[in-house]
Amino acid sequence: MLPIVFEWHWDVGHFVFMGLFYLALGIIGGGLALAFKATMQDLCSGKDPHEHGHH
Amino acid sequence: MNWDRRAFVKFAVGAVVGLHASPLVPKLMDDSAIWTQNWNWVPNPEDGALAFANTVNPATGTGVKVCVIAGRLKGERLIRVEGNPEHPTSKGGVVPADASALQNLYYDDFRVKTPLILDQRTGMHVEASWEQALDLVAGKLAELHKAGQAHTVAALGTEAKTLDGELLSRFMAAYGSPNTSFNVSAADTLAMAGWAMTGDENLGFDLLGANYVISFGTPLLEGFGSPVAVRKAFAAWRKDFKRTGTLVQVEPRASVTASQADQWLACKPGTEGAVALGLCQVLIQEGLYDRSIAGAALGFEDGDKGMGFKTLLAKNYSPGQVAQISGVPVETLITVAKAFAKEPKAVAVCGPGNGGEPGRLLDFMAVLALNALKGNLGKPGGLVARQPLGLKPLGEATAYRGDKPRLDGLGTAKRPLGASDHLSLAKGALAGAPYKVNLALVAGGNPAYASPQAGVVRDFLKSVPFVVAITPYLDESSSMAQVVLPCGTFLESWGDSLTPYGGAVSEYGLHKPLIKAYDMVKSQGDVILALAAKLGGAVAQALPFAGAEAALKARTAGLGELAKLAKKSYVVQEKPAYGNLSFKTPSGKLEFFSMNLHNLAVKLTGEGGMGKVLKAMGVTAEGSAALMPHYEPPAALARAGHGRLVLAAVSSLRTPRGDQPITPYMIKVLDGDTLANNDQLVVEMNPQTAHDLHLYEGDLVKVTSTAGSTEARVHLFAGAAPGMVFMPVGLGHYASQNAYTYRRGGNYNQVAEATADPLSGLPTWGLTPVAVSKA
Amino acid sequence: MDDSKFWPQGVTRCKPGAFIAWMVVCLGLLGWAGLSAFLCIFKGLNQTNMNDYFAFGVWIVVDLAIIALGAGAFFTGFMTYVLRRDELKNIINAAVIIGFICYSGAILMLGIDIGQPARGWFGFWHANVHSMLTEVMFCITTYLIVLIVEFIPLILENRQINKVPDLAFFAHHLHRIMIVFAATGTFLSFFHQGSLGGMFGVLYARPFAYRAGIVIWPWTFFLFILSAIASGPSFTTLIVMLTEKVSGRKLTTHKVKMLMGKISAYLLSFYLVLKIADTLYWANVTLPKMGVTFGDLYAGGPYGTYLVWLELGLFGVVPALLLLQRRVRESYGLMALAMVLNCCGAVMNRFVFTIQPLAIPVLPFEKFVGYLPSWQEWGISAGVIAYGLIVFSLAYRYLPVFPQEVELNKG
Amino acid sequence: MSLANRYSAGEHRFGMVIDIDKCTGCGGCTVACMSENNVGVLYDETDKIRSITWMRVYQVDNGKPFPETQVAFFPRPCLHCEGSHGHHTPCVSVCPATATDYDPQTGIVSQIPTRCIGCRYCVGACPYHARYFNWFDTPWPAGLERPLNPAVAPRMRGVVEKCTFCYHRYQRAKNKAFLGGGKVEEMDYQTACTEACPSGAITFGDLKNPNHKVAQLAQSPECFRLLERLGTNNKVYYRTTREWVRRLADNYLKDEKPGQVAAS
Amino acid sequence: MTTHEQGQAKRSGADWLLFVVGFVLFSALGFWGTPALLYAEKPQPFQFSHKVHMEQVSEGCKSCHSFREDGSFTGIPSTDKCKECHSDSPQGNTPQEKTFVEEYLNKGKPVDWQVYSKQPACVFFSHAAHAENAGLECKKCHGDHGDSEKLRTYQQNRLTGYSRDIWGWSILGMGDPPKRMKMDNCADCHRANGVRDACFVCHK
Repeated sequence: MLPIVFEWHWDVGHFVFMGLFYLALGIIGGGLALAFKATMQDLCSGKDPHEHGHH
Repeated sequence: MNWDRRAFVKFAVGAVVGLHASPLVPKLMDDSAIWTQNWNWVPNPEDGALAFANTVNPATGTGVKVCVIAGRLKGERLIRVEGNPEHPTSKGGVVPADASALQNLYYDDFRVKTPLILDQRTGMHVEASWEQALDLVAGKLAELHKAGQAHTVAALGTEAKTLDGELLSRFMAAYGSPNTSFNVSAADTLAMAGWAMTGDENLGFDLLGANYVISFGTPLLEGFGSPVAVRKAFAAWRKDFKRTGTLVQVEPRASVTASQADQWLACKPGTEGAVALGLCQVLIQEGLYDRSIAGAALGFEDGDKGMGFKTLLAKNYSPGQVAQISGVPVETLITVAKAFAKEPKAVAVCGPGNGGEPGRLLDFMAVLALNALKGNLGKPGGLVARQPLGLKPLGEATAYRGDKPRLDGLGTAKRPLGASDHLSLAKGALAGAPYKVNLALVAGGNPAYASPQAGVVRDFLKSVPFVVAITPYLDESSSMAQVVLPCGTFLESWGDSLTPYGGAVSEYGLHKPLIKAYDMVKSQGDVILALAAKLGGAVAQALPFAGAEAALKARTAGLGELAKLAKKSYVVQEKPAYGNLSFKTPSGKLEFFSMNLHNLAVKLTGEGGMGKVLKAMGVTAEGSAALMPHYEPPAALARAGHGRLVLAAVSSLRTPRGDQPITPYMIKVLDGDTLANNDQLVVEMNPQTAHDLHLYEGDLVKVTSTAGSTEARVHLFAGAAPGMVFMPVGLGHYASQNAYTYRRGGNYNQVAEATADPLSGLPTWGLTPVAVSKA
Repeated sequence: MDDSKFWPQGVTRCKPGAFIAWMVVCLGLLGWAGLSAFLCIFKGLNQTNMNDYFAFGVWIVVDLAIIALGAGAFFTGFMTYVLRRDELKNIINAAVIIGFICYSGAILMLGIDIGQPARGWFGFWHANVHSMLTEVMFCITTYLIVLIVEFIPLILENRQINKVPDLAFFAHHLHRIMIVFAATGTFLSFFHQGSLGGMFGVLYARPFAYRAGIVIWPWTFFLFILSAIASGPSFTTLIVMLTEKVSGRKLTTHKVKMLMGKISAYLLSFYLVLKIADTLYWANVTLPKMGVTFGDLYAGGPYGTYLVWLELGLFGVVPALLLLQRRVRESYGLMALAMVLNCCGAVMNRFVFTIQPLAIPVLPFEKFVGYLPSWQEWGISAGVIAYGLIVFSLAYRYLPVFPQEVELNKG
Repeated sequence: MSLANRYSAGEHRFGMVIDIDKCTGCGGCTVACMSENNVGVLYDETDKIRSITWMRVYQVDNGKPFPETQVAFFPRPCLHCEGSHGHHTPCVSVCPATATDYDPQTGIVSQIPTRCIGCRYCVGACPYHARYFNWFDTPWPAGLERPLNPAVAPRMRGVVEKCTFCYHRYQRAKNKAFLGGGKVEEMDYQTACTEACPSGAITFGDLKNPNHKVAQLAQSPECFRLLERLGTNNKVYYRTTREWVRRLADNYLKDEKPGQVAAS
Repeated sequence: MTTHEQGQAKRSGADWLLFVVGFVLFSALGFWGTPALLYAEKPQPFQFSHKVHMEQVSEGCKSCHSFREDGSFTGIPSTDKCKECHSDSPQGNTPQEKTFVEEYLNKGKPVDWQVYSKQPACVFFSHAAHAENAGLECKKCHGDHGDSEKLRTYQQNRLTGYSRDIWGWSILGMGDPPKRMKMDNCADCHRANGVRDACFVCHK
């Protein structure tokens, strides 16, 4: 899974497979971080959590 | 900042995230995975220095190398049995009984590790010291001897001519009992046939030298002689993808031998002898027989004893008649006979039956006659006589000197010929005529399970007040013993083995203790000798050896130094002793009409009563034919029919022969057509026969004979002769402490009925009329 | 005991007593599964009736089936967030929950199905990227994370939880970027649905399963995706319908359901055309090269040709034709029937690909052996269903799953 | 295609030739293999579909009525497929955890039970049933653990195992060669089954080494492989002169004849 | 916006500090506790100085840790091997030697050493391939164990039974032999030296 693991090879298979995997993880992680950051900003700015109305 | 619920939740979340940021989780994940790789209930064998030791497996005759590993902490242990490529006849390679021998050696629950004495109150065996156990047995023997009841002691050994057998025979004779019996084998029959016709009791078949072999009803590839050695000959006929040898198999089932043979003559059960005679007749009528020896043999032409063999054949065994008897087509008989005659190195082979039975003497004589007519006596690739190896006797000959008759009737008019066997002994003892047995000494084997009609022997042992078993295993026989004395397997004790059945060269195998698996276990010879020493007197005098090793040393004095011999583990003659046979017959030549048999009958009854004696011996033929090779329909067949089928055995190297316990690995390699799900025995039937009985694949049936019965699942096999039912041997242990083999299938020996073979008087149990009904 | 303050705003739910009784029933099933799981983990997989001939059993069938049926989540998400079909927002929450249940259930089940659960992570750490199963493992795990992320805002919208400002903000912001997750989920799902098909299509030494394909993907790769997205929306709609029937409340407009039905109809039709073409190619080109005929593989017994007619006919062409018709979709009952048939088709397809390739011997001298699952195997399977029922029941009771519910049940 | 060209580049391609016409089905190879490789015995071994026998001997018959019936035996170790492009065996390509691989140097398909997670995908992928799952913990009742071979690690339940062509023997032979400075010769590395077979039906060696007997025998037109048409490209050759036996080694359409169809 | 709500919102931001405190505290606990709880210390039967022995022998490590003729490696020498030099009375005057001679040598009992570098059953390690064929020094993997004056504490993983040397002394699992002897370490060296890396090279 990681380049430090025995099974890792620097070949196309790993590049594509793991590349896409880490891309997906990155997107999920990034999205979560973004939402987290925005939450913190909103909290500090003292907005009303319910003013966005219903989704 | 208040320490309220929300604050705590944040702290807790921080703690959880923090813990996960430490190595704890990945470390525990890794370690739990490693834990599953090293479960402490999965053994981890210790490494060490490897070494190999030679020995010979007496059960199979295979020369083997045993791999010994010496671990630093746990010491030496045996880890593998391999074939010994240097052994002159087996030349490397093993059969399942060899390769799994360590399972019998090392299975604690199955082994007798200390002397055991039966506690009468609890009915359980209790561990005892050697001193206690030997004192008890010797005391009992001394008591009986003192009371003049020495002859009421019976001993049941395994093989008469081995060291253990000789020691046992000497012990019994010196002690004063005529009742020593051993396992019967085809070697006894072959010796009788040789004695009757050529005067040689040590005939062998030069399979390795032959390139055309006809095997008459014997499982050449499934348990004949030394199975590994036989395979070496077979492999030579198929060397490097070329067929340089031809094998013809005569038997009623598409066995492995029949299938691997170049030609299979599917005959009716028990008619193999007739086929041999039919081939003899073709050789003669086509003029293809040897004239110098066979043509000049006693009883070939008509003479003063009556009709000669030639006339007998012409009269009774023309191809047409034989085809009628055996079901083998006339043309087949003729082509096979011609091919047999044409090949320079051709041999006809007879041997044990599929159930391990000793074969029928008249069939053996027919096969000998065929070889004689072929003219291969003493020739390469023919029938040869082995030269003795020169083993020294253990002392002056000792024979029973008392006046009590043997319980098995051996040597009387009822059974003039023949070797001893457990069944006859048991029958005699059970009949109580002329006396009962007070003490039985079971030495080395497991007759309660393995002897023919094992139920009778079991009943006999049950009836004996005091049974002593010398055995490595907690099996059917030792479970019935008052005293069990532990002896070692061939891997942990001194002992020897002789030429396997049918061998063309004389062999001697020697086994020595390779490991001390259990502290108190001794060689079987040691036990007998220790008993002899305890008894003292004549017995001790007859057996003046410190132990089995010393006895072996005396026995092999002519073969060289024991230590060297033991290291090599075998003595095998380089090549068969070619040249004509000895012809130590009364006439000094080959005899189709056996003068030896004639003289014996005359001695017992006088010329006039001969017919009566022969009748009593089960020979129905009249006149000179009675003492010549001829065909007698097996008695069992007469009682078959009328809804009864004929039971025969299936032999296989995946099941053991004789006394040898089946090993866990052997049980494992049995296919579903031998042992079905839930450990049920499987019997084979021809689909048509099954159909006639309204039986289908997998049906549970009961196979019943007059001797006993067993349950089995039906397996339809087109290769089984119609009207027959085929049952595997070597299964169905019912009283063993071996969790792998206990109650696996049923025991063929409990169902098969033993009848006296015409002329030889030996029990034979190859064919049994049985009723097969849905269970 | 009153839990009404946890209910979503403006709706009513059944009495706590009835709900508890229902939960007890589900927990009973879960208990059966728990016992089975305990036995399988501590005594080993000898507790199942699987064997060396049936290396995969009912568990894998259930796994594959629920993952296929759970495909409603990703495809509805894709339609809602990426293609902006706003009317589907009324059913997307249910789809996400069902997806979550199916995927988490499947992963739990796989954890028991493997012989060494403690080493399960080797599949990730020491991954063999050439194995379709590796792709499946990576994708379903990652997609489960996506589903959790999609499920979280819904949980945070619970009336009580939503009062916490941190969580309310968080839920809101997650919602805002849901398109990112939905797109990621679509990508991941696409691949693992395909890889599940690929798992069998690549078995080139198993004529029954093997399919030709392009580059590294056998045709089953694409067929599995299609059959999953064809049946997923149907399954989601069916669950909504079932919830409506059980609760006696209207949860979405029929229009939404009809749209789901239409999606299923077109996808199923497309799938069937390709599937039939694939089957014909396989039977007439692929198999003869291996020395096998179609007839050999459906030689009778439990695996006769009737399976083909069932899968492609009754559970394929019939629901496709039904769903394609507006009149059928307009009828609540008929649409439900067609959707049931459609889902059966997907389950059947997964069964046929999992069990039958193993059941048909390849060596001419091999014997045919039978397989029936043990009670432990049924236990785990039932447990996954019970788990789903519990999660969905709880979600329905306490979370605002159906935006239209308040509106539709006024008065 | 010539023998050596069937396989990818790499120093050795160890393989076997098994002469079915010599095999008498005695089971010596199976038992020797089990004893060499620490394959245990379950208390119920009649359940053959859960029984582990790396070297399994299949009995087949010609299906003809009495008295034309014949039986024959197919001893079946792991056939060590190579598949296409050098390593695409049915099993190696599917293992998610890299618990099995194709050794490019020897052509041996490994199986590492301690790495195996027990998903059994490889068991399903192998058409020869050469792969076995440990459904049970093997019992080693008191004493029976003593003959275990330290050169082979005993397995735990829940993992897959299979024949390794006695790779540990190759390792041992190499050790000896390292110390003695020699090479591993043909007879230095022989599998336990090959040595055990009393009729010499099995020949083992390097198919790429023209001096090895196995390479010479495998060229024979009487040799064929099991399910060759599937393209498993394995390294165990069988040999028979009997048409009906050969026909059982692969699937054929009605009008096809063995030896006349190419691998797909 | 009410003051109440405002206060709540502000406070929320502030008490994330508690999160940080929890994080730091517990990750520290994890770093300390993982090895402390997981590893048990096991005593060696008695002390042993490699250094003293190395001074007495002529062929270095091989004097006692030798190869057998078949190329296999003896590993820990047997008591018989010790007997080649030791007689039945101690040669030196250390209590350890006395223990050894009396308890082990004279009784013919093998010494149950805890072996630092003991690999699990699934590992095939060929000393011949490394020390003979590749000509590696013992030190390469065993470090200066051969020069040590006493045996260091042996730590055993409670869960796996492995020596601590396998996972390595760094709890993060980092480092090279002799500080760490996991598969990656073998593989790193193999790859660096172009040695093939099929499973069966090192597994059995």
